Amino acid sequence: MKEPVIQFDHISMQFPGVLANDDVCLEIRRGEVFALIGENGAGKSTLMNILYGIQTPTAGDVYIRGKRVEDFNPKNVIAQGVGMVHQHFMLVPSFTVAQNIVLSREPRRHKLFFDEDKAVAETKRLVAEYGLEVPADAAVADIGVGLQQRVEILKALYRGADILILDEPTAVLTPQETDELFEVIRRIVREKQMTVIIITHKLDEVMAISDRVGVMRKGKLVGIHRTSEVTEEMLASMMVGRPVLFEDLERAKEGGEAALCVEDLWVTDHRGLSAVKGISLEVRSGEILGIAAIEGNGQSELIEAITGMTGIRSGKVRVCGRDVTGQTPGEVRAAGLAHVPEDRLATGVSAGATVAENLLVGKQREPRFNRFRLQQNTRAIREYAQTVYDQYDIRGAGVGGEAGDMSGGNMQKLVIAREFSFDTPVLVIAQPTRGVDVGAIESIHTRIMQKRNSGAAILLSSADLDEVFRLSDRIITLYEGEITGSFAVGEITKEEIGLYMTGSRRQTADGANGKEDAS
Amino acid sequence: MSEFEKALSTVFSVGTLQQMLRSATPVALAAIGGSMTEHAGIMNIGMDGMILMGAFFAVLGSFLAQSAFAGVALTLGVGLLVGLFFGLLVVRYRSDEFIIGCAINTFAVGLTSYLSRSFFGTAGAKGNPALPVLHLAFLNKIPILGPMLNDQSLFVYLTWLIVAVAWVFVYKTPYGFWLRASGEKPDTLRTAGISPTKMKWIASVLCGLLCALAGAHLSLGHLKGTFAENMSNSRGYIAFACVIFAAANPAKAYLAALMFGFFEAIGLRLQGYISSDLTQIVPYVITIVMMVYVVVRKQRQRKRTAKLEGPASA
Amino acid sequence: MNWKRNGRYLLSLLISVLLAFLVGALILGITGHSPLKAYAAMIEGAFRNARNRGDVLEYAMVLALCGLACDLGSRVGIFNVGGEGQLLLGAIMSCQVGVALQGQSPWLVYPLAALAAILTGGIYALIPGVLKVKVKVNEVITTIMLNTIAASVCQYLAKGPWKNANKNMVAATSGLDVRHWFGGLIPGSNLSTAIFAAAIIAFLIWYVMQKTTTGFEMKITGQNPRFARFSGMKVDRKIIVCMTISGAICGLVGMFRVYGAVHLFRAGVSKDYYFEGLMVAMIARYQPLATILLSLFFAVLKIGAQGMELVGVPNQMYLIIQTVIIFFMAAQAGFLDLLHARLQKRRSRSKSGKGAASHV
Amino acid sequence: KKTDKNDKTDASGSTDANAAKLSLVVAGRFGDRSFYDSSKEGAERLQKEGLVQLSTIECNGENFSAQMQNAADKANIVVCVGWEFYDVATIAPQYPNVKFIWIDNATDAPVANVLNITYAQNEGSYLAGYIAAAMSKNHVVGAVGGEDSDTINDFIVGYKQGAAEYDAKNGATTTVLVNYTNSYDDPAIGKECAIALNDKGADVIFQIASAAGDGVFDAAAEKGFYAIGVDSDQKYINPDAIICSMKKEVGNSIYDAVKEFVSGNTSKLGTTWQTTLAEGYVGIGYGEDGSVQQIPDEVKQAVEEYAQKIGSGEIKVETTRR
Ligand SMILES: Nc1ncnc2c1ncn2[C@@H]1O[C@H](COP(=O)(O)OP(=O)(O)OP(=O)(O)O)[C@@H](O)[C@H]1O
Ligand SMILES: Nc1ncnc2c1ncn2[C@@H]1O[C@H](COP(=O)(O)OP(=O)(O)OP(=O)(O)O)[C@@H](O)[C@H]1O
Ligand SMILES: [Mg+2]
Ligand SMILES: [Mg+2]
Repeated sequence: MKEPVIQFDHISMQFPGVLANDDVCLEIRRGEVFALIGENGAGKSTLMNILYGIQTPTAGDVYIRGKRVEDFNPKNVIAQGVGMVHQHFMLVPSFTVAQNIVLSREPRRHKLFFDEDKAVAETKRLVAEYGLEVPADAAVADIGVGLQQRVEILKALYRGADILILDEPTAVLTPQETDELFEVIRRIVREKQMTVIIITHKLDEVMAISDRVGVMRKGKLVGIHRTSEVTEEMLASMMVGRPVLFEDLERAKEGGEAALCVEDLWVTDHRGLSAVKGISLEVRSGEILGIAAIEGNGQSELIEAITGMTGIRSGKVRVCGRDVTGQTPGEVRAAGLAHVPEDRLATGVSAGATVAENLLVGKQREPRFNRFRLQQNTRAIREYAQTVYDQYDIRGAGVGGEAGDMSGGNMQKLVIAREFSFDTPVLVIAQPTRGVDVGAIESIHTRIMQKRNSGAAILLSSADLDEVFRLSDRIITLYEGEITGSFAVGEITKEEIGLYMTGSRRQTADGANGKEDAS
Repeated sequence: MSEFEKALSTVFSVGTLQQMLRSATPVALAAIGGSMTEHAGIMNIGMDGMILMGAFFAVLGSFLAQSAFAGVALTLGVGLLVGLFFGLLVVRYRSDEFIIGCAINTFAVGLTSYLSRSFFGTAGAKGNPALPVLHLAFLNKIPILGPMLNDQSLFVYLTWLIVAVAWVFVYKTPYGFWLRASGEKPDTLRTAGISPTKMKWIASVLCGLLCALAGAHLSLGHLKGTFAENMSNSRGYIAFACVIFAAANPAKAYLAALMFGFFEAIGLRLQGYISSDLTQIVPYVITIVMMVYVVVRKQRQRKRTAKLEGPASA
Repeated sequence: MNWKRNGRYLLSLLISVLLAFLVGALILGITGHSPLKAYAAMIEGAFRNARNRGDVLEYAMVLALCGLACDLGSRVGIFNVGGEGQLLLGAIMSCQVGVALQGQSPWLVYPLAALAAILTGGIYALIPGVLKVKVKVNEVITTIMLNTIAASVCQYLAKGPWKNANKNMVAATSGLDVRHWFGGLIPGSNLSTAIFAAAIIAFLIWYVMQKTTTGFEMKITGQNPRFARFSGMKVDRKIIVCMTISGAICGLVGMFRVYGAVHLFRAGVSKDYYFEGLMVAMIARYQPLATILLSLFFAVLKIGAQGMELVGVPNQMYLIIQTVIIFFMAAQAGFLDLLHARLQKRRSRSKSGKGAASHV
Repeated sequence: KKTDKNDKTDASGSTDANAAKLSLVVAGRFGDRSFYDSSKEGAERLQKEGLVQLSTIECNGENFSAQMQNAADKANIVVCVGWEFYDVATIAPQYPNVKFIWIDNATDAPVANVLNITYAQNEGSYLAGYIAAAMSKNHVVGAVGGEDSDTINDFIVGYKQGAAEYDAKNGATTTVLVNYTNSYDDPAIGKECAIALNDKGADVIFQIASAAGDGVFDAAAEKGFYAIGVDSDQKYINPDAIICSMKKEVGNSIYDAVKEFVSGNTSKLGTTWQTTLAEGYVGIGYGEDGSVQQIPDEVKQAVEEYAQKIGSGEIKVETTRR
């Protein structure tokens, strides 16, 4: 057995009201790929943040190569060769790739000035050495998420890391990109003798990449196993603490008539570039149309344009036969559409308002919540909110608590509860289960399917391909703002669809499959 | 010469340009300070008060030690304290920067009038040792530019240096990168092992120092050791507008300040033709117009890009 | 939960006030005044006679309305810093209506003057409102600039075209017909029947903001405009409407000052009163009720400061104490959080620290 | 002191010299080194001589009536300095035992216990204008006013007339230029105004801008032109640049008026005292004895003659007021 490079010795981390890490003891060995899994909020990121020196544990010690960490501070830890790619990228959007990579260890001229040329040269050297291609001069704001992640990894390598922590690195990648990433991981472990700790929610990835796997539940490390000795099912039940059965969802009758129509839609992004280029689609009632696309290929803009959140350059949108092109979200909603937004915190809730108020929004003008059509009927509101709260099994400080204090998964449930409660014929759902744990995913999926079965037309966009495959009746792929393919579920595999998502294959206009794109 | 030509020639003269430089200097100094806080993600509305305090303590130091440089030293010391105080409240205690800014403005009026009564007996002071004016004989040989640049207070020249240093600092040194990162994405900096809070502190202190200099320029550089209550006369707000206008770029902020100085000078020279109450509003109107213009231009650019790659060309 | 939060707020307010007075005492002491005597004079200055008490009420009215106007804007996420200009313009326009209708029935003059005040104040607030919503220009800067512009224009009018014919009035417009003055409630004081109108306005603002569905929508809009738009509210319109109403209220304050206290327009109709109201609103965390109560407190301070002047303390002391209270108020939340976090950390560290030690 | 109280309630109103309480209320604030400071100086002289107990109130541009009443509540004599105190006409009758002095303005109708004191600033400015024109080499003179208002313009019309008189007498053509600072607080802008005038050729500049006017002196010293001070004799501020001052002896007039009151002579109450050149409350000051003098004696002599002509009514100086 190789020597341990990292030791967690009875680590506990107490946040106000939350024990995020509870007496964790763990050793990571040199040259291994260690996977850390667990439900949302299990404490994985916290444990890694402690290792990286961002947080000081309330109890316990960390040893790096046998040396106790005295002062928890990223600077010290970086100096000892630890690098971390965070769940939420830590890049400055307005800086270039090279500037981001060298941040905090800038090459200098005359000791004082930033040496731009050297920064670019260093970047190119790293690119050559690790085979992670990035444009050194581009602003980070202008490159895609996949590239951003490479920048993050290069940043850690630039700082001389030989222990690399990757916190949910694959959440935003296509299968192909994931494969490439894993290839890189294997290579650095093999050739550079690096140690990698990877956090992920995807159990197949754990199986694919890791040597050992640790499972966390509610702050505790409940098990460490050799990956070769476990199965995905075992890991899933270890995580949740009970068996998780993803039963096949029941699918009622076929779709009805088109409830949501989009014709030749063009949308401009904030820089004035076209994000959506002439997309046409139809969603029939009782049908789920899934969008499979890598982040940044126009799916967000498409959804925002349909729901009225951004303007439209040209084209048409019809909801239940009503032309809502270029109308406000309120008008689009009035036509019969509800919307679960991709970014719940920015768009889906008011963090400062109470849970009850968040559930009320959209219905606040209904007579039952008003007295004399003027004053709020607080009792009726509370009673209504409580009913929905219980019905959707939301958990938190109750309907009187502030929405911002809720956990991510429960916040998502709140958004879904509100939007589903409008009972609209059309639903547009983006990232329904991002950052939500296995148990909650199950219940959200069931509810979406219920909606479909009761006749709603659903447009679904998700970064999680499994989810798209599991829920959709039909799938379209988007690449650079254009539809590259349209399939019925079962017509195509996950591996194949990746080719359409990366634009390396596209269907011809009449929908014939599988042609290599000539142009 | 027709009346109109006469008006034109008085309005656009070397004097106009000289005044532009002089009037721009305190505004520019404060605006550079404001650029620092702006980059660090702090909206600093309290510069007017900082300038006022700067002006007062400069005169006080000059009065007590009978030396203008002692005045500058004292006011820099106080500027440091004010910056630290601002940092304490805004950075450490995370108070609303707008509240603190407003309160600093009011506090400065109260404090400086109160103290000036205690030290000088009345609400003002004058005739204290002031900073020297630089006269370079050779400069006058260059037409227009020469006389415009010559015979200015030391701080006018110092400001150029500060603008250059600030610009290099922000855009060409690692520290500038850290400063900007601390405002744009503090977590990035934190995970890189550098404390964004520290950068914010530094920005606050720099702003305090530069506003103090702006005040010192008013009272010791531009004027001859004179302090009057409220003498900052909203220059801090103008500086704030310059910061926003320049997107916190120190060089552009200086240009914005020059523009303000230019319109102030023109306003003064137009007084013979238009009521002085109305000429006074010229710089303020221009500021609003320019701010609208900047935004509208950006939007138009966006539309133009969109048109270029519209459906037809795709 | 609300009680706990309010209790904490009140406590910290109280502590801040006490600390501020302590700081004030320190400064007074250093500069050779007796703090006790000064503060006694302050109390006396505010309450000595009916006239002083009336002035306190009148000033509280001004602060409260200005503060509420600010609350109204911030509730939907727009910061009206331009109230001073709106107030001045409202004052001069309503005054001019009164002057033009000299001799007419007050029942004709009042509505028209109020209309003029509301319109000018409102329109003057509409400009930055529209610029913010439609062009995305920072409203803080535009309103600050617009303040200066309004003040200059008013000065121009008061000294020029609308100047009082009486040569004694150097920079003032013509005066109002005495029959048009709001009834004075206390002889010699500024307090007038305007306070009843102000009370009604204040009640309405409180009611709309705290109790109605409109108020609820305003709150959501202010907290997260994107979310508000997402959920179907007309965000832009709400922001513009609230800003306009905020300006209209400021305009009305101007009218109240003219018809209730000054009876003509001159610069002293307001002297950054809106900024004081704004600071009150900020300390009150934009809560209408707290804004009203704090207005009373600051009015006592301000009118009391006039009393301090009589014992030789420059009334700048008022500005100092006022801002020191604000500093303490603004800092205490962060300070307490920091303290709390540190204490908790220390507690849990010492608790679990033993466990870890025994293991090693 | 018990006696104070007794005296105050004494219906006869006879004033005990030791007990007279004087309250000086100014519309702006002290520190301008001219108008308000001059009034304070006069009041302090009274206090020093034991004639009154002095308290001062600065209104800072607001609450004039309230402050006037606050003063009247506690004092026997209230001196209000500034046009803003026009409410004295309605307030004074409510304090029949208090004597009011209103400085720089006059009630429309006489009020029994108010003495108005006005100053013939236009007449003094006439002399200043004459001097300016006489001292100008470029035949361009300037004035920097605090704001474009009647009070300030009253100085300016006199100033212009005086310059014109010099022209008429000496066959010169002098241009008079005016700039307004629009702020009484900002010396920097005062300085800019003066420099702007100087750029147009003005080499003698009259400041009428309170604290902002300080900047005019700075400009004069720096650019090498002459300045004329206002209200008090400001020569001491910069004897080389300030050639003279148009004195408006607010302090002296207050001193004299109050002294009369205290000595029991209240005959002036209920009238307007228009102080003039002839009485010496308005005039030209050349600084303390022994200070540098730039103005030649013959000019001074001419000024003396004009002062007499104005005093005798032979020359009528224009005014923007009454
Ligand atoms: N700074 C913080 N302050 C308070 N509580 C925190 C903080 N950071 C994390 N927590 C809490 O600690 C717990 C563990 O969080 P952590 O981020 O480690 O979970 P995780 O396992 O990484 O979850 P996910 O899969 O969602 O990333 C959660 O309950 C979280 O709310
Ligand atoms: N920054 C924070 N400060 C204080 N409390 C927090 C913070 N972040 C999260 N919490 C609290 O920690 C709890 C867990 O939060 P977290 O988002 O990690 O939940 P979770 O376990 O991931 O839940 P879910 O699976 O539903 O996403 C919540 O109740 C929340 O109130
Ligand atoms: Mg979570
Ligand atoms: Mg995590």
